Amino acid sequence: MEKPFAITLDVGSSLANHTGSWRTERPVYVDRLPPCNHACPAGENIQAWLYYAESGDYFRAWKSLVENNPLPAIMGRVCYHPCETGCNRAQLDQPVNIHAVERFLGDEAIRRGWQFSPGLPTGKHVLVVGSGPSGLSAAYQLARFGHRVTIYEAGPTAGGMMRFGIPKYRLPREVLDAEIARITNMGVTIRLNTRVDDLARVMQEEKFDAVFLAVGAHVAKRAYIPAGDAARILDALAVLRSVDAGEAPLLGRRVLVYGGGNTALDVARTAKRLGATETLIVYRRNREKMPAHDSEVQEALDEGIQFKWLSTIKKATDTTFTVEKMRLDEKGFPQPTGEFETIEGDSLVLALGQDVDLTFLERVDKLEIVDGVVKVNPQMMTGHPGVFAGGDMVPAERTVTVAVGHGKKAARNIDAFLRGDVYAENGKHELAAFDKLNTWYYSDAPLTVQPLLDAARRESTFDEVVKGLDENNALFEARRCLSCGNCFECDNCYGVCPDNAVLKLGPGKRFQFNYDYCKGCGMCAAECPCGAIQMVAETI
Amino acid sequence: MQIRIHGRGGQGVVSAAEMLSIAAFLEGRFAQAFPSFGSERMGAPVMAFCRIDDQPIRSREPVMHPDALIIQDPTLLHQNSLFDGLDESGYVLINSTRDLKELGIESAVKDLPPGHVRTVPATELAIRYVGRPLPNGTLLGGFAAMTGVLKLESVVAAIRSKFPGKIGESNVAAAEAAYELVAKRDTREEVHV
Amino acid sequence: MPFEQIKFYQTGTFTVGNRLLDLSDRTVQADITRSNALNSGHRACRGCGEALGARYAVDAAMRAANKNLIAVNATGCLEVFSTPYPETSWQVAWMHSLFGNASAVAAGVAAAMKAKGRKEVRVIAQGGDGGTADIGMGCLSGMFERNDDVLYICYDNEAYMNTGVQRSGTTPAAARTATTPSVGPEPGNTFGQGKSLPLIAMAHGIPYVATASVANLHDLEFKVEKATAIRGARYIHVHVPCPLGWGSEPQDTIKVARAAVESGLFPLFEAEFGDVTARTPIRHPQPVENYLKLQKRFAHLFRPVRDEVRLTAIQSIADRNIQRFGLFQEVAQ
Amino acid sequence: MFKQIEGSRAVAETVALCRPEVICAYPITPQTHIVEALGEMVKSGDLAGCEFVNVESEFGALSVAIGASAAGARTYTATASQGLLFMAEAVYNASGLGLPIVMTIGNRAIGAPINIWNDHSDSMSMRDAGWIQLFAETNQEAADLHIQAFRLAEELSCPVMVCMDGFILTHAYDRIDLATQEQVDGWLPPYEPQQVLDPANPVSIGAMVGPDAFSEVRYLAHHKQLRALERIPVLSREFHEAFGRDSGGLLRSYRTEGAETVVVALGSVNGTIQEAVDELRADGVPIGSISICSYRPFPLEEVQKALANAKRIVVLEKSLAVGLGGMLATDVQMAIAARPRRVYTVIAGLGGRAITKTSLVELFLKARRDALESVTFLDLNWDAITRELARETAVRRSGPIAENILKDLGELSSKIA
Repeated sequence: MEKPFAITLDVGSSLANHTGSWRTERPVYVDRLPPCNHACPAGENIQAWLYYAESGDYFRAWKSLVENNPLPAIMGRVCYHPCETGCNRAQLDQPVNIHAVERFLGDEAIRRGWQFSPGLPTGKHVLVVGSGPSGLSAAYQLARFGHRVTIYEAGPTAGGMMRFGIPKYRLPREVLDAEIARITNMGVTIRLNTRVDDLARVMQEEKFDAVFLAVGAHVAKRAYIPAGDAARILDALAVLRSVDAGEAPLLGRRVLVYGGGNTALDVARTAKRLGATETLIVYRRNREKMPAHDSEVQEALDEGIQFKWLSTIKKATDTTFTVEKMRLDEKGFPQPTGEFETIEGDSLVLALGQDVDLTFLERVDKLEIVDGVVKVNPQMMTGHPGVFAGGDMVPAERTVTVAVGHGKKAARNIDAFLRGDVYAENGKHELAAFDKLNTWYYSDAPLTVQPLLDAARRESTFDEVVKGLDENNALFEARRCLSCGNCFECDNCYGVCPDNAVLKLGPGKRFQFNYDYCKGCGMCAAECPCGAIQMVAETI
Repeated sequence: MQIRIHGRGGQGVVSAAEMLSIAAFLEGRFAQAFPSFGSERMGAPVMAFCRIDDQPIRSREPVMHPDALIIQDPTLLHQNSLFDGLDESGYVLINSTRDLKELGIESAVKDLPPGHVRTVPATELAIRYVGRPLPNGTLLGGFAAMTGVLKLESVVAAIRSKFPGKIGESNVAAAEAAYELVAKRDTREEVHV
Repeated sequence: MPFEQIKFYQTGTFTVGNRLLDLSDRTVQADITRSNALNSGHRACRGCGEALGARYAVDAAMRAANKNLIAVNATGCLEVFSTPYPETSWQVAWMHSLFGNASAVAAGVAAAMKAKGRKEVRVIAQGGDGGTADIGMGCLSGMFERNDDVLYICYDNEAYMNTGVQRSGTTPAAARTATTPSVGPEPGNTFGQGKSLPLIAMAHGIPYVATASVANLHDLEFKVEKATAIRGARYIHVHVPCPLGWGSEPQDTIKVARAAVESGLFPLFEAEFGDVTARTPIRHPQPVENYLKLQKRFAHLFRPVRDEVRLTAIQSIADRNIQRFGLFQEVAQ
Repeated sequence: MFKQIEGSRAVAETVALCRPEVICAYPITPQTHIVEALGEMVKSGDLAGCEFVNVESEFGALSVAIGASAAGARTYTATASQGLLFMAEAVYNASGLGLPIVMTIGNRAIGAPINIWNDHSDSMSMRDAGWIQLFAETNQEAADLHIQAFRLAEELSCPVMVCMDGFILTHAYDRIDLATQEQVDGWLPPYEPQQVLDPANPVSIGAMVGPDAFSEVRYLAHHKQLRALERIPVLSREFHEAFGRDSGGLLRSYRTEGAETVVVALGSVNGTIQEAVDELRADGVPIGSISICSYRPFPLEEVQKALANAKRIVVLEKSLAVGLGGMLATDVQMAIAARPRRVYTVIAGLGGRAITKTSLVELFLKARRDALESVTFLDLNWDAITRELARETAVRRSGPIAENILKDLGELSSKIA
């Protein structure tokens, strides 16, 4: 039709009018650092693997997870999950049950037999001393770089503290074995019963290009307690180790445990399972000051473990123990009160922490020892070039998660060292704090609590106490993730732009701003649920 | 003296023209201010005009041959027709933190006399003094300094009469700051350097 | 709840799109091939709620009508910013006649389509609150009463924005406009004035009446698509904040609309043949102050001193809506 | 075939033959009978494929018509007087958008004082609205003009008003030769819109046009009317060939050969004028008359030709340009501007006052003696006026003029009695 002049117009002709010039601020897509990732000592990219998990793509989720941690099934069980403490969702209802999803992925991987593949061989050979979490983590990462890795393990089995320190009911051995096997399957050699007593010599004779030390801390701290000959006083690690070896140490009916760390709880709960009728944890400070994690204290209480707070053990006979009451001074330190009482008991287990056995390092020059641990630089390298260290033997919190993080970090630095280079950490993004989110778009979805093994069965057996999530729950949990600071392609920006200035690039490709038309109103940023858009001022 | 002000809806282009005319009136001269009427929106390009003379002004045509251009928004610089009809000895005042080279308009203004083309970071100043990105009042200070057609006092008085109270005072402060900036001949802003 | 709660999906359940849902379950706005009925380059202000609401509504109608859509527009912002010669932003067959006659013109289009037996073509009329509630009231009522086959969509920004923010019949109590300035003993719009278009529409006993907001896209789309499928006269009243006229920040347009809904000041409901048949419950209740504080047009309620009396009065308006429409009831699963 | 029927009925049946697709109706005397008849035909099914919309106002009526026409339907409505004024905004809009709507005006006065009887004030008020305005002299022509109006409107994409005098024509029973469906179908092709609202081929109709293009749009509207000046005579000729009747055209001259005095008028009054002309011609008075059918566009050239030999011109108008005199007279003066002659404006028949042959003969003789005022009011009751004026000068609050005059007339008649 020949249209009447001016009054009748062809559709869409305003595309010629580039209203982008009206803008004083421009939106840009950003990736902010989710608090979970920020809080993870192993440096896991949690939000990333939850993203895959929530779409049911468990393999990619697992792949993404093991980028940073080769032991998800273990970690999902024993990690004290600082990620969940940091989780923004806690401010809506409860944090995402991250460790449970991690455990689900780990178990799924074991069930389906998913494996790791090593990198192209570099010809370099690295010695790892100790097959605990940090040793295994380092070995795995080094193998992915293509380096040949040999682990020297002093003990008869691999796993270090994960095996000797953590009871079965928290970490079933088949899970531990499966995840270690997956690492050896990629070509990592573990030489058991091989104690390194002179590192200098080993390095020289066996021509390793680099070394990672991760021997852990196995020497039990002692406390001087005057005791009669008949008094049974054992140390916690010994008890746990013998239980793991299938022996049943004689603890008697009434067991006292001395200490307030996780080991104290582990051994107390183990004693219960070995048949003790009364298990009493004696600790010199109160519950708030106790280093053990609250979840475990709670589980212990549920199992009928008793606690004696603000008490120190002064004297032991074969059936009695003298305890002094303490009080906390204003600094929170326990001070003696001079009041004493006597408790009946058949045995006392000391769980006062562990020291590192450093004798094998004596002849390594330039390697510094400070307060019983090995000093390392930010690259995890000791004073001796090419010798790195991590885990419980360096200054840090002593958890499996921290150890795995050390292993990864050390491996990256060892790899750089082997290339005559220094590993450069890529800068961290700005933190995706809660105030960056627009949470209206998330529906309320409270946490699904993992089913607990009923107390009755716990007391008598070493069955795993905390059960895993089934697939549905795991999916549900994964989908509770707010995807803080990272676009999850919800289409909000694409939808709410009054000027259609957002281009949708298709699944997995996210979006792009069309600055020809964007007037810079900022609605996309305001309505982005996860805070993945930032407004930046235009220069005038 | 004919002035054409270019800006965007919401930047106070029209009030700028009005304030110029008030300033001229306060100096006992004849002035006329009017907008280019339209149903334009916040952010859309708009124009306003001001005539200053010593006799009564009769013409009602839009300013076709300005003696001065005030560009409130540098994003308008590259729309063709912006410099249309500008007198070869005319003035151009641009609201920008950048210089002419960065703005890429050197060639467009190369024939104008030295010192007749200046940039002043009016939006920046406005945000600092007024707390809002409204460059109009601020620019008038710069205009007074650049052209000398109006005294700063009259511009200041005009701003006060248009915006009594706090906003007025903060605008005055911004205008005076702009005046200073332009008055001390920052060579960076010179045309022929 | 007028739109089905998406089951077993948390991450961004209420967002525009949802990568884990079937395309058919996502909103039109999530569709990479959406019609963009109102395309880029229009001259609406930054953060214009009406531009947003119009694209939401017309895109949804386009999907429901399988693109067989004709739109008639009343004079007003929407018309002026979308079709200044030589450019139009519309991707649909669109017509503008006058300020007060959009409903009648649409009725004419519908009559023509009926005469030509083109049943597949759906007709919508759209306008602002002025063109609908005030000057267009006569034609609108006629269109309703004749039950013409037209869906009328009113984008309510509560004043005459195109002419510079003057009071309309839907301007809320206490709101400052150019003709109800915030001066004198009773600043802003007088209490006890104004009208409810949805209730007036319902009084005609037409097949479908609904209220919607740019704050709840799923709800708005559901209603437009449902309405498009019905024959006869239908009316949808969409709440669209105007940053310029309300003195709100451009990026807050949806936030403001949401506060209106969740405070109860703008109830979301549906009515069929004159009776309320459904309401959209408030998910996260807010006090009216959250809404009022975002807008300079209500600033005089807080400065120089808090106007407790009128703040209470406004809160009670919201409470009455909540009670009247049962906006706190649980989401029916 | 011939029928003795009411003018409104004749128009209704003819409109029906034009196969309209949408008809909007709102009652106002004196056009009501037309839409009533059409409504009945649609309801009964005699007029198929047509939507009959009972609207809520004249503003609504033309608005519905605008929508229907823009959607490609042949559209018709009718109104009068206050109704036309109430739809004024839409009247301009329809022509501005170039929508070929055909609307009958049953010409009627405009209040206050309210008055339902005939004069031309209503259509005159819309003479510059961009519509084509055709004035019917007889009911036969009124009927025929509607057939031509649809064709003209649709050829040019321009709305057309067919103006017929209220009551005088609308309510008069006459002998009408009604066209047949075959004739109309053969002469009036189906509507092919120049622009249409079609989802398959979308456009935006009714854009806002600024200073940069508005004058051009307006000129094009004017140009459209100039094209109409060419098309109207052609269609009238073609209509004659097809229907065997003279109807329409720009204007018709009656016994103007050798006429020194020529009377110009619009609409039905021309019949009475021609009677007066015959009587005077019989007495050897050289007088003739011109009936203008196309008032908008105004046929300047043809009027100038038709008046070439006239010595004086009497323009008889059924409307008053208050404060000036005549509207038609002004246009006629423009037509003869090149060779000015004496033009007498006569305002007659306002609000339905009867125009009699006797008064006209008397008037024309006076004109021949050049004894007329340049603006003359036919058959004005000067007693009533002088008394009212006197009262106004005496008493400030003298009350409503109309009532006062009616009172006087009462006294007057009682005196007579």
